[in-house]
Amino acid sequence: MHPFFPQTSDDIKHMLDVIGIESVDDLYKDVPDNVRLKKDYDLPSSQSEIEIRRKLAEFGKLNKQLVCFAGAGAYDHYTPAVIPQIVERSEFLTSYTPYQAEISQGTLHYIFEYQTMMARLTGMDISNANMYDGSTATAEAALMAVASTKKTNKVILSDGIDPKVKEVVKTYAHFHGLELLSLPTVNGATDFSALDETLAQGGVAGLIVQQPNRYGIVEDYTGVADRCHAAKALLIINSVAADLSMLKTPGEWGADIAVGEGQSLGIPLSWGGPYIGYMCTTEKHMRKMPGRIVGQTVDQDGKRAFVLTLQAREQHIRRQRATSNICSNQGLMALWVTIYMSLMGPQGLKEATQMGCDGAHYLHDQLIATGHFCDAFPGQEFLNEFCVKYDGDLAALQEKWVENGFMGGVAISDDTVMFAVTEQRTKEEIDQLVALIS
Amino acid sequence: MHPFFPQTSDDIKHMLDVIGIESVDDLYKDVPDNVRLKKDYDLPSSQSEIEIRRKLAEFGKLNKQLVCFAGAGAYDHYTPAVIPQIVERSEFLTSYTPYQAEISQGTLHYIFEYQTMMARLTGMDISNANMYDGSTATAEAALMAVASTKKTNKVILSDGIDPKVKEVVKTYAHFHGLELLSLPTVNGATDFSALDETLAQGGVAGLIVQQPNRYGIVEDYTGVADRCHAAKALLIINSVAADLSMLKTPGEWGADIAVGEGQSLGIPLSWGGPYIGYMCTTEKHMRKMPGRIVGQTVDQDGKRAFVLTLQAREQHIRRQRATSNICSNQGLMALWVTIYMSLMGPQGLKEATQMGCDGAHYLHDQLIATGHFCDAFPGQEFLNEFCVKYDGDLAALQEKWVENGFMGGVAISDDTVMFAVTEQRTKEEIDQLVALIS
Amino acid sequence: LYDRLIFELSSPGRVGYHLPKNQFPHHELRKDVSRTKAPALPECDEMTVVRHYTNHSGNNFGVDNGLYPLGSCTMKYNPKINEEAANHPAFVNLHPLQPASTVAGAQALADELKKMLCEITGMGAVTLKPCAGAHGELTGLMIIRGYHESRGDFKRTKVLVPDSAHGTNPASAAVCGLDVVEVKSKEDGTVDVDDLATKLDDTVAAMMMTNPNTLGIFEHNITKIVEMVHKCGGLMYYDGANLNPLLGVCRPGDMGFDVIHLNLHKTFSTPHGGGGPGSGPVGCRKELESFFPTVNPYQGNFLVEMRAWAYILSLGYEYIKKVGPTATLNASYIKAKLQDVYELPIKGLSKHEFVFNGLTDKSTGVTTMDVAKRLLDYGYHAPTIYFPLLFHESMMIEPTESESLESIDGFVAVLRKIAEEAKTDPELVKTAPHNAPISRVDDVLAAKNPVLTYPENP
Amino acid sequence: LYDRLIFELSSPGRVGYHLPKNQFPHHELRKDVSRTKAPALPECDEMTVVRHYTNHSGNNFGVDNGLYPLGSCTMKYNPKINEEAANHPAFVNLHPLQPASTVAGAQALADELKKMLCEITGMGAVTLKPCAGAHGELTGLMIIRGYHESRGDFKRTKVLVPDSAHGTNPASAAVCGLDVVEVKSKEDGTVDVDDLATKLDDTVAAMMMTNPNTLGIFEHNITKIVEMVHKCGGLMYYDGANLNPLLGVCRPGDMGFDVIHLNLHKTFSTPHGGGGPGSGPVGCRKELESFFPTVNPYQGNFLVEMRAWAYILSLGYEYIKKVGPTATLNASYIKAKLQDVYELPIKGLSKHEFVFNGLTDKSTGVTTMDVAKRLLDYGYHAPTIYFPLLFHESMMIEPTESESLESIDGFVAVLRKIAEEAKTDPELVKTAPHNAPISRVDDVLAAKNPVLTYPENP
Repeated sequence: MHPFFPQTSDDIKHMLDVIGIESVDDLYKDVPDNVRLKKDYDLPSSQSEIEIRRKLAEFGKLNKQLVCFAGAGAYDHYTPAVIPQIVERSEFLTSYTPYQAEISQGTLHYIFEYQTMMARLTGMDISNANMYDGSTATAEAALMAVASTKKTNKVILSDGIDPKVKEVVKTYAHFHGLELLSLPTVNGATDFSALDETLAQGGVAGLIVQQPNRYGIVEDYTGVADRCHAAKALLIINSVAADLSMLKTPGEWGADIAVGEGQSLGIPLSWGGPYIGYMCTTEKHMRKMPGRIVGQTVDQDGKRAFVLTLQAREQHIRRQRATSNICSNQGLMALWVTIYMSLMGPQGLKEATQMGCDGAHYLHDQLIATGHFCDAFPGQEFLNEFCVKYDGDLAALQEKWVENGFMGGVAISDDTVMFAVTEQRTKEEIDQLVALIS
Repeated sequence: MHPFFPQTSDDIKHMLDVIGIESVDDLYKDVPDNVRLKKDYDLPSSQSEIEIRRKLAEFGKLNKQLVCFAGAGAYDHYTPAVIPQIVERSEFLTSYTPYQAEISQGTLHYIFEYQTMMARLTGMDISNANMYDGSTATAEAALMAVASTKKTNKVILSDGIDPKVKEVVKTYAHFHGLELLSLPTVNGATDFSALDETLAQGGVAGLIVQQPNRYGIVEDYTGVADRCHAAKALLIINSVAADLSMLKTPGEWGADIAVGEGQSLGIPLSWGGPYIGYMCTTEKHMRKMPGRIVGQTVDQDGKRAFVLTLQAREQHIRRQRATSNICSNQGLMALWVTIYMSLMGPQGLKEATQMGCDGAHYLHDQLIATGHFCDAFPGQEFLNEFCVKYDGDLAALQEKWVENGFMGGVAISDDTVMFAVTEQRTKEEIDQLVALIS
Repeated sequence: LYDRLIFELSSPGRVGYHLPKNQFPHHELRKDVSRTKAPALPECDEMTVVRHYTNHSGNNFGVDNGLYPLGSCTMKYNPKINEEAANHPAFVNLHPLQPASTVAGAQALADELKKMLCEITGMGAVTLKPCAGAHGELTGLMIIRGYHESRGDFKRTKVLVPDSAHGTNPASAAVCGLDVVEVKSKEDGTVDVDDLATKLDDTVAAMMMTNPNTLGIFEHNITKIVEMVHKCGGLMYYDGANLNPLLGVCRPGDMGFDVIHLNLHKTFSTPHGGGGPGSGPVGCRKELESFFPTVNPYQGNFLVEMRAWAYILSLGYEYIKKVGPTATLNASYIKAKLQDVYELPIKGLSKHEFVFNGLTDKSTGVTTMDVAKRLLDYGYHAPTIYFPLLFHESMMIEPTESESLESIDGFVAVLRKIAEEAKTDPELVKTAPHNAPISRVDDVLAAKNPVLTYPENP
Repeated sequence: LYDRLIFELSSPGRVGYHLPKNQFPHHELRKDVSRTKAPALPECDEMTVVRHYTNHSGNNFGVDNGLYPLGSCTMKYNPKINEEAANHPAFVNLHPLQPASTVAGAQALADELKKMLCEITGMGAVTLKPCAGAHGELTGLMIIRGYHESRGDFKRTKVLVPDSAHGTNPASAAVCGLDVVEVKSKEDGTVDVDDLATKLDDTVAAMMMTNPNTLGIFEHNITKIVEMVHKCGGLMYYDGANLNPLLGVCRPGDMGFDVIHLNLHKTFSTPHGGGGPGSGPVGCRKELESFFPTVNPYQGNFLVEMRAWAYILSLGYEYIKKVGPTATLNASYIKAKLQDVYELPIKGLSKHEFVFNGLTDKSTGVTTMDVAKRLLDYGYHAPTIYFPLLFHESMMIEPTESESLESIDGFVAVLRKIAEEAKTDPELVKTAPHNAPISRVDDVLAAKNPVLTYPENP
């Protein structure tokens, strides 16, 4: 017997009797012999919890825990102790997508809160329930822009977009039949001088920019929305969620769609996942938005209640005419970031971001002070992430840092490295990192 | 502001207005100046979660994780993954003693289950809701024996009892005015030949023995209960709870009170606590039992319900005439072991104990085979713990083991060491331990 | 106090966070790129937040609360050792761009999982990148299109999908830029091979199937179908949503499928989390591996993958093979126990799930929706309802292998009781639920007058 | 299915465990020392166990669910960082007998906690061994007796205890072999110094007090009382149950107390766990340290101590001093808001808790018990009731500093509503609760016909 299988031989006997068959195998009589599995799976034998723990410990020892100065889309922010202890409550953890609203108000309630918080954080009107991650959210935004605008199949991508995100957008675009255009960067920041010309080609559904961009640079989008709108194209801004506690919002820049990665809202690094993508937009584009959306309504007694809504957009109703194929998303991670924002509030969110910003500028200055580093993009404003050039063997230096327990940034070329600093990093750690430079 | 204090200055102002005072300090006007604290506490400054985690990590690094071959009352048994995840549910974790039965059925329900399981495990009629640990449970049993028998103030302790337990019993006995007598051991096991003579002194409330005893020896209590009862004394048997899955039970031996440490039922070692003491007895002695007891009853609708009962024994009713002063006990640890027993069942509990028993005998034989160890108590039966004598420098060997990541038993004298083996130990670990002997 | 939104518990100046002192000189961000007004997020003390979400969890129902017979969703037990694995401190703090030498353990675990999934599906390669089933479907179709394109064959833009298919199948095809052509089902619920034949030509990129299909019926013509599609140059796509009943019985690879996605949050016991995070690994024949597209920058939902890894190890080869037969036994038992009072539109063998077309006695006016809502009153989740679209009153029931006989008997008894209530007190059923946290919600109002956020100044 | 006992869910042959294969030769235990029959423990699959306890947790109410104004119990917020600390993997697997060099971190943490507790109480030494408050009381009294005995003074067997004292005080004294002598309270609720004077002689071992006392009133004569007791050679014992309101205001040591116990599960925010594990450290003047008795073989409830350590660090010196005043403010506010409808037997200042003597309007026949049970219907825990024994209808209310103004206002509103209901619909209140998992229990039946275990053959 195994703890996951309650059926005893007596139980099975009884069930077979009721069904009126001799053996469980009779239930598979319709499976042709030629497709049947006639061997044992070539898999490990059944392991007890003691053995699984032992194996996890073994694998775990092969990982090295590093003090993290890397970002590039994933940040080592702090997770309040409250979050995992609530998120792991099995009423949240083991429930399905909230189709049965009457016994899913727990989930629906927090998604509605999440939508509200994300709309407020991005300065947009509305939010969906979440997307897989920042990269697919950006790809879906490109598709949404095309679906929302008439006779278009082109989308402009700034070269300031993280290449990892761009790669995913390219994948979606290719198979969906989208043409991607680009805008170059100058001194690391998007150069909009060719924007009007590019838009003038016609058939452009939207422009996608990233803020802060792939080099950590905070870009200036003054006038960009108007120029897009004049050409009937949408402006899509991809941002690191937590950074919006300080940055001018997509809403303030006049964006039509705000997307990005939500991992920075307290989600552990987790070797890349699960994270959460967000997507917010204006009322105008509400019905073109992909993904789940929760809306407020009432129950039969007139009591406020929440429910999945605008389902006419979705796959289980519209099938191939749906706005997207997304159904299960990163549900529980929405709870994660909702609790994070509830705890941090406007003040905490800003304080944490400012601390990372201040730490990054300190690190930057210390690196420059060594005489071995110089700015990769002089004069550009940055928040908590920046690029510098090294005058020595960068790979060797990074290797040395690893040996000493540090992840010293992400190399973006042979001589250029991007550092990120969060509120988790101390002055002492920064000084140690810098002291290892020779 | 601090996350544990919701009161804003506006809130405080409002509350002061309602109370009709000027400042919070006015609420302490009745505290004489000469007893008031006039300085800041000499304590660390307020630490954030990030800093507390850092400190825990620092302290944590000063601990060494050892493969555990030690027992002597605390055993490295396996904890099923289910247990902490249920026990940490805050409805269980953050509730008080179940005085308000109507909103405490969760707690009352599992204590009733616990009582039933412990009664069945020990072979006794009834159990209380739990005690602090095995040592205080034993001390309370001594007090209970005196209270249950007429004109007595003596209790006999076998020398087979763990000295750590004996020390606590002595403490209680001393202040409660009990006289402790003793029974010697021969070849490590209690020698009952002087029992009748000792009982014949008169005024003896009970005899306490330990099974397996302080050396791991499984003792034979044939006839002991009858001899005690003939002298109107009670027989009290202290056992390691998990071992009762294989051992003849206190009930079968004819004991009046069964007590012991319940840590072996899946509770982590935790550097000594929290653990759980158990106490079971016969119907006859029900009303002399210390501690909380849960009983079955009905609610107003006739529905089965559970409630704290027989409270006439307890301190909040009887004050100085209570059977004990115990009130808060190890509540949540009762849930811990209840889930443990629910998962393990009779089969799993026995399988785990047998595995430790088999592992211990294997280790024993390997040690003897080195030629450097010999039996401390030749010919004695043991379960998962045993004593051997070493022909070299035991302290040096144990130190070597520690350096290599092993806790190689507990030294009980300069040359004698006691090893325990649980289902968590592998053959490979035992072989490594033995290979380090030179 | 406990049915409010977190915004309604907010009070200016309260904080729920605690950060270390800022040790660095202040950097003032340039005004023209700074937000002008702080986001109106809640301001709450820590306990208020804890109570709020703790109490709201009580308005939810999970597998840990009771039987969850959602057809095609495979709501099996989510083992607690999986959670322990996913919370292991040696894995949760790894940055996705850490040097390979520092994440060798995580990589080894992922590789082990891939290998195990290959063996279970009979595929030659697996990618763990997709974050959900639909994401996996899309990835799988991209592989197929990539393959065709690599051969210079750009005319294959058609995807064949049975009319009983999950809604994500056509939707994923559309996102992938493919045209969906529906294939009819026969009366026995299986694919109409004759209809299929009429739709096969050199524009077919692939056919998507799940087998057993959403009616729980094994497509006994599978070998023939595969042959037909392959013959016309199309590839076969297996929707892994219904893989559970095949564990121990047959492998999609052995049936001739070329590409498959799995739902780790169905077949492999990872929790659904109220709608994710799931994980939708995609497997394919070895020769298609080079067409894996980039649909995620990293390894996918790694912590979900850790859970599935723990699950497969827990079962091992000895018990994985019991999953399918036991799930099918449980479902078949329920069907046998209820087919007198609920209408069984398609007789014969079915697997892990089956479909009733509502109550047999239609005279009471009690609908499948009513039955579903009434089930909630008795502490059971509802089945999947109004899907598949083949019947008007579909109730798709999938108990999984995790449920005990007593649990199933309880569910059967309640469904019989509801059938009885439908006759004796239909209003009671039509106005259900009565014991749930709220009564029946007004879906129409929500869609007609969308309120999607809480107003800043309510 | 969900209101059963686990024994009623058991079925022979089911298992909820999974152990590694036994790698060792079999040792057959001698028959004559082996049990003859396996214990009749439940046989359940894992999910059945998980569901059982998950669903039963829903029948409980904790601080995380709502306001818990149990007087003298200090049900404050239990911070989640405490739980994280207590689950830290570097601490949970240490054997209590590991060599000191291998547990230096655990020892350092325990030492740090002791030092902090000394500072907070004004004591010279602390032991962490006692597992609960009553255990601490007993330990403290043992120190006192040990001290007297060390001086050869064996006649001191009397303990003075105010009539308002917690029941554990006399009970602990009795276990310690001491005789309890009650000291009367004056009308203002404080110790009657004149009565005390008549009971002081050279047989007094100690006087036990909590200050503020159980009425929440600060014993303003404390300096005099201490002097009187000390003068006759007795020691002063401080019951730490009511320490919370003094944090930041005064220290027991500074008031002249010689021995004190603390309840980490009250003042220091560790969770009560439905009745433990708590922790009852005992502090004393440095010169009494040598009398610490052995009441626990190890360090006490170490994981509970870790939680208290995390709590004290979270607050630091800056916030610990706000605990007392804020708790007192909250309590005083409730008192002010309700004293028109609930009878306040003792006016004047009170601290963290205060006592009502039931409803002011006694004509309705609604008792304190009824009010308490009706509170449960509204999502609040009841206060401590029928204690202290000084009044017939005692309701002892302690909100703690953790509750927000809104939370407290909600509680006040409900207590006012109940007072109103007592007039308009007394039956409603007398038969409460109506919305709890069960209706009012029959205590008498339980005691009259004790059923303490589930029968093996029901």
